[in-house]
Amino acid sequence: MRDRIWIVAGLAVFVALITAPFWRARRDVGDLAKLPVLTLPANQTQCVAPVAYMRASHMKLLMAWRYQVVREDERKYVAFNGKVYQKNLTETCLGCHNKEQFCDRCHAYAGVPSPYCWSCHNQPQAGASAVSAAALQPQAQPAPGARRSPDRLLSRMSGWPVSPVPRRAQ
Amino acid sequence: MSALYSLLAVLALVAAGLEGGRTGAGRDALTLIVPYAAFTIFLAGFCVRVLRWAWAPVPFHIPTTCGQQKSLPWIRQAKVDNPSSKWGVLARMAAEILLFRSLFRNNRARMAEKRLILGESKFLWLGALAFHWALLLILLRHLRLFIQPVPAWVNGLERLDGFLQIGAPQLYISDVILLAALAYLLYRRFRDPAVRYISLFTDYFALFLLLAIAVSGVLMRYFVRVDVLSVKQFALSLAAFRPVDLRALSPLFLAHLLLVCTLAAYLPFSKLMHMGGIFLSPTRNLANDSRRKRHINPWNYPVKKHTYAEWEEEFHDKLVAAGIPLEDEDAGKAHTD
Amino acid sequence: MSAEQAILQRWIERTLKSYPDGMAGFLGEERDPFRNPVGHTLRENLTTLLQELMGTMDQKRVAPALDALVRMRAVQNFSPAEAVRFVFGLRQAVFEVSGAVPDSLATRIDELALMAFDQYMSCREQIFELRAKEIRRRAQYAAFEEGEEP
Amino acid sequence: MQEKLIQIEQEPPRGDWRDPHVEFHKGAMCYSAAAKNLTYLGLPNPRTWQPTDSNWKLPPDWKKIILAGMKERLKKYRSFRLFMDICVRCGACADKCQFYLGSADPKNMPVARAELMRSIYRRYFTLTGRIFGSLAGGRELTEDVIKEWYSYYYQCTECRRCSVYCPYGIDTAEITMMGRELLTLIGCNINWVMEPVANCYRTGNHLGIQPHGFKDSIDFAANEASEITGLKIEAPINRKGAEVLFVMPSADYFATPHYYTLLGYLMLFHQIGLDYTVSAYASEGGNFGFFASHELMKRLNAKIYDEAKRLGVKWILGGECGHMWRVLHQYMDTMNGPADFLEVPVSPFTGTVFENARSTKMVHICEFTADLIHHGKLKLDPSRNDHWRVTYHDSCNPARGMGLLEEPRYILHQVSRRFHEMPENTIREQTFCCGSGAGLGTDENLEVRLRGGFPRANAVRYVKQKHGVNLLTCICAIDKATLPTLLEYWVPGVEVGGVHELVGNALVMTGEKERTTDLRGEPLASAALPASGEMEAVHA
Repeated sequence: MRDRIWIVAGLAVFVALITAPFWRARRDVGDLAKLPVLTLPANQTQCVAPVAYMRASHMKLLMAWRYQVVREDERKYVAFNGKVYQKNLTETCLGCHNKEQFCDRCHAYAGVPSPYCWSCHNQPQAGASAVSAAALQPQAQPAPGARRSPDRLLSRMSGWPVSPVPRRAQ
Repeated sequence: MSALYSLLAVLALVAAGLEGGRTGAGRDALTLIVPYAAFTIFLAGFCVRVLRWAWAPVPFHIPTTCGQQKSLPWIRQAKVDNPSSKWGVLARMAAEILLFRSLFRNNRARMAEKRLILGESKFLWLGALAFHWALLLILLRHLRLFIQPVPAWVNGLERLDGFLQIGAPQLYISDVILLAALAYLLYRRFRDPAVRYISLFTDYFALFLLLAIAVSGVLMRYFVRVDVLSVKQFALSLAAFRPVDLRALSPLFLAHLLLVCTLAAYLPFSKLMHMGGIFLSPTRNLANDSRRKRHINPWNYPVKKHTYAEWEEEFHDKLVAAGIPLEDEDAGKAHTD
Repeated sequence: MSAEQAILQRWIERTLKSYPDGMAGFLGEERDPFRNPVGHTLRENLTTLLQELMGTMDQKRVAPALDALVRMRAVQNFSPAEAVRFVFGLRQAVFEVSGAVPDSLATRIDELALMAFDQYMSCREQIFELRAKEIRRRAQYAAFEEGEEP
Repeated sequence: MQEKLIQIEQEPPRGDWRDPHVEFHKGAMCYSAAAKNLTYLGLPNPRTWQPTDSNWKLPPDWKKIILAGMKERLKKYRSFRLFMDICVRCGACADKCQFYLGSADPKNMPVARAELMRSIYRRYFTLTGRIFGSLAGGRELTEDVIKEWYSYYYQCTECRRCSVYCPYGIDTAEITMMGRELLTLIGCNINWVMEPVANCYRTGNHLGIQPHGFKDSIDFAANEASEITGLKIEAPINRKGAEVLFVMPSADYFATPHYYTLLGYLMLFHQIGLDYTVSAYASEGGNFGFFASHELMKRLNAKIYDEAKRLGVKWILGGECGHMWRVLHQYMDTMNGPADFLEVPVSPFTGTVFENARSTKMVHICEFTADLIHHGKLKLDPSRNDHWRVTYHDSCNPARGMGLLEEPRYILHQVSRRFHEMPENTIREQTFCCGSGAGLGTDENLEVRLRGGFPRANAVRYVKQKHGVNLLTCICAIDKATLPTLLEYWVPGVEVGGVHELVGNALVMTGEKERTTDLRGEPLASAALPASGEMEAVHA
């Protein structure tokens, strides 16, 4: 009989822990809808791949670049729209994007702090100047015509065309 | 048969999740109705189940003792396996819940030819322990999606989990362990004829469901990337009861979500309630002190007895003939023969 | 694996098959003699029997091994035929491995089967005796209960 | 053609366990309880029937009775409801049950035994079971299910070995007890349980020995102890005002080899001069009511406290008995306490306060004797036990329901010079059951007992071959009653005895004559056993 109080207390703690995100979310309700405000490059309108792909999978692109540069000495990247870039985090990416004002904000929001890119790479001093700031909003799905990948299953599961993961710049 | 049915049931859920988001109504159902309903059922069902156990009394003091009792001061007591105090019980329960002590007892590692032999039964302990710890770690890691800003300890867990620094996104060891352990538990259920004999629909269903959840999660993280920002925004908005329709949520994510919701809603009706039940098990959570302290049975009731008076009356002549003292006789005289 | 080992393996497997589905796996795999007394008894004594059948048929080794096996199977809900059938399983095992059963071995197997049957009967008789003994003891209680001297 | 003949195999039926099907084999089942016993106890549905009958003459509303009984018990026992709910069927218990190991019958796996009940629970008491039926693991309650319960709940000795290994501590004994209670509601009992219960209720002991018979037995033992020692040893009965009431299982004063243990007690009590009495009214420590229902257990157990109160003793001492101690340790105080008319037990010779029995006021004889020996109150000559090579069988209930492991071992080490443990995973809390406990120790199911006892016997054979062990000691009356038969079949040449039998042998008593025989009347071991080296047997 006396153990009921312990059981109920234990249950209450459990429920409190489980529902903690709700209480917290209600407290900060105003801020929640706000996605991180990113500083977009002033001088460019298009990244090396479509935005949707870059948001979800930029790390895969970076890993592929690293491998190709370090192992295969492949430095040229031909983007989906035919533009040619250098496979270079410091020059190409950080040439447009600012680490603190771009990378870190999303990373902090998504809980992916400090990937080990930064153990080697630095933000160049003359970083991109921030001109336009925009809240990151969900992008509309790319038009079906944009699909390039033959891999339809993957593209259906991910909801957007499987991106031009660069295997080889050619 | 039950294995097949449960596999089909899980596959149907996967299909519903993948395809359900194609229409607006379907997306609403999957992103709004299902999560709230599942969470409500989980919370209410879990509490009802636990309270129902709590309201059934423990009439008798029945710990299973797995070591030496506390008796004479010079005999060494097994304080954890046969606890006599609250602290002992706490230690026993902690060992049971955190390390699966009893399953480990199964585990008698043997040295043979200078090699440690782990038999079949040890893998059950290892598989179960690996699975549960990996699952816990993964659940805690998911908090990064529900809390803003992300607490440092959650980031710490992630770093710990990804310490191998393989690839990007970093490979979580817990993901690998979870999949391996689940695969083993499923394999064991199929392969061991004794376990297969007793396995029910619910046993396979739980395994397939967890496996489907794990696989969809792994796919999303490593292979078919989803937009984590949208997912987090969605999760936070759910938590704040201000759901937003997010078109960027991918079918795979919706499937993952549906599977998780199914698990949550199914849990209170299933054997998975062992997660709460283990705390209440009267063979484990009682101290072995039933001779030192009286345990009270709330429904103790008087029973029909064959009293001494009735007994003496029935055997009166024989008692007298045998010279056994009777109740009203002088006690001192009784011992003469 | 030598032919003899292969034969033994098959003989053990065949004998294990006489146990229910759920049991055979455990009996075959768990090697601890105390956690798995039945499996251990089967393995150990079938090994001895095969060695002797292939060797000198030393009665001092054959009899205890056969006794251990039959004694166990005599209480395991087998019909008499099922209880001693394991002996013939060897014939099949030899046939599978070497394609033919030498006449000398076949004779020995038959002999062993007859011995097993004798042994089975004596075990069953012993069980009945033990039962009778317990019943007698009970009758003594009953007599005592009536007030007689033990 | 020859090929064909040989290929006949016994493939066991691969059925679903949920189709209830039981065949009752003679030699492997227990007979039904005689109507007179049920009538005497006022239990339902007394009638003449046997399990082999196709018609069990159940009451017309048996199904309602069972379901109502289950409902009531689900409310009254957390253990029952919890154990119905949380099993994950991991199978860790399966190979821990000696009945499964010995019989290879999959329904003897503890988990399957519990599923026989759970399937009914799920079908009638859970939402999913009511909706989804067999898909949710439920099944209909039919007469065949009752027959199955009868068969399998009377093939479980409530030894709790499975509970030790279960990750949630699910105790099959609890489920078996519930199963037997439910069967009791519709009159499906076995006689080997109900006859002792009826006897005990009437006369005070399971054997139905009436007071004068009881006195004869005790006097006979006292005389024999006197003859062996040349001292005048007495055993007071129903004496008011003694300090201690001594309660033992009735087998101790009637059956062998229990009887030698009784001689040991009497000699010990005489030597130390214990102020005690035994009772003819509460002349039974064992409690077969435990094997039928909680209520019957309480009805029988009540006598001990009632008698202690009537006789005005200070505390109670209990003899060597297994399930007796489960009841005394875990149930008595709750059921029939508080024993506020008694005092906290204190050994009058060592001054030790038995703190662990502070509330129940009942001390185990092994605790008592170990304390005496530890304080040097006994003079012992262990060489008098040299003709025995001793091993110790932990009886299930003192081991897993109490944790009495070291006390008897301490005593044995002091009274014997040749003590050998059985393998580690067959003793202490992992001990194997004798296969005859919980009311199964009858002759009609001898084959079940022989199977169930095989794992125990296997370990005994090991120490016999390795160390030449020829005496298995234990502290349980059922062990002493049934292990001799078991060992005669599996390991001939090993006897069974009690711990206090060896104490009686080794005890050097003041003024005793020189002993030439042990308590069994066998010559003491000047003709010692061959040295251990010769006995060493080849064992893989």
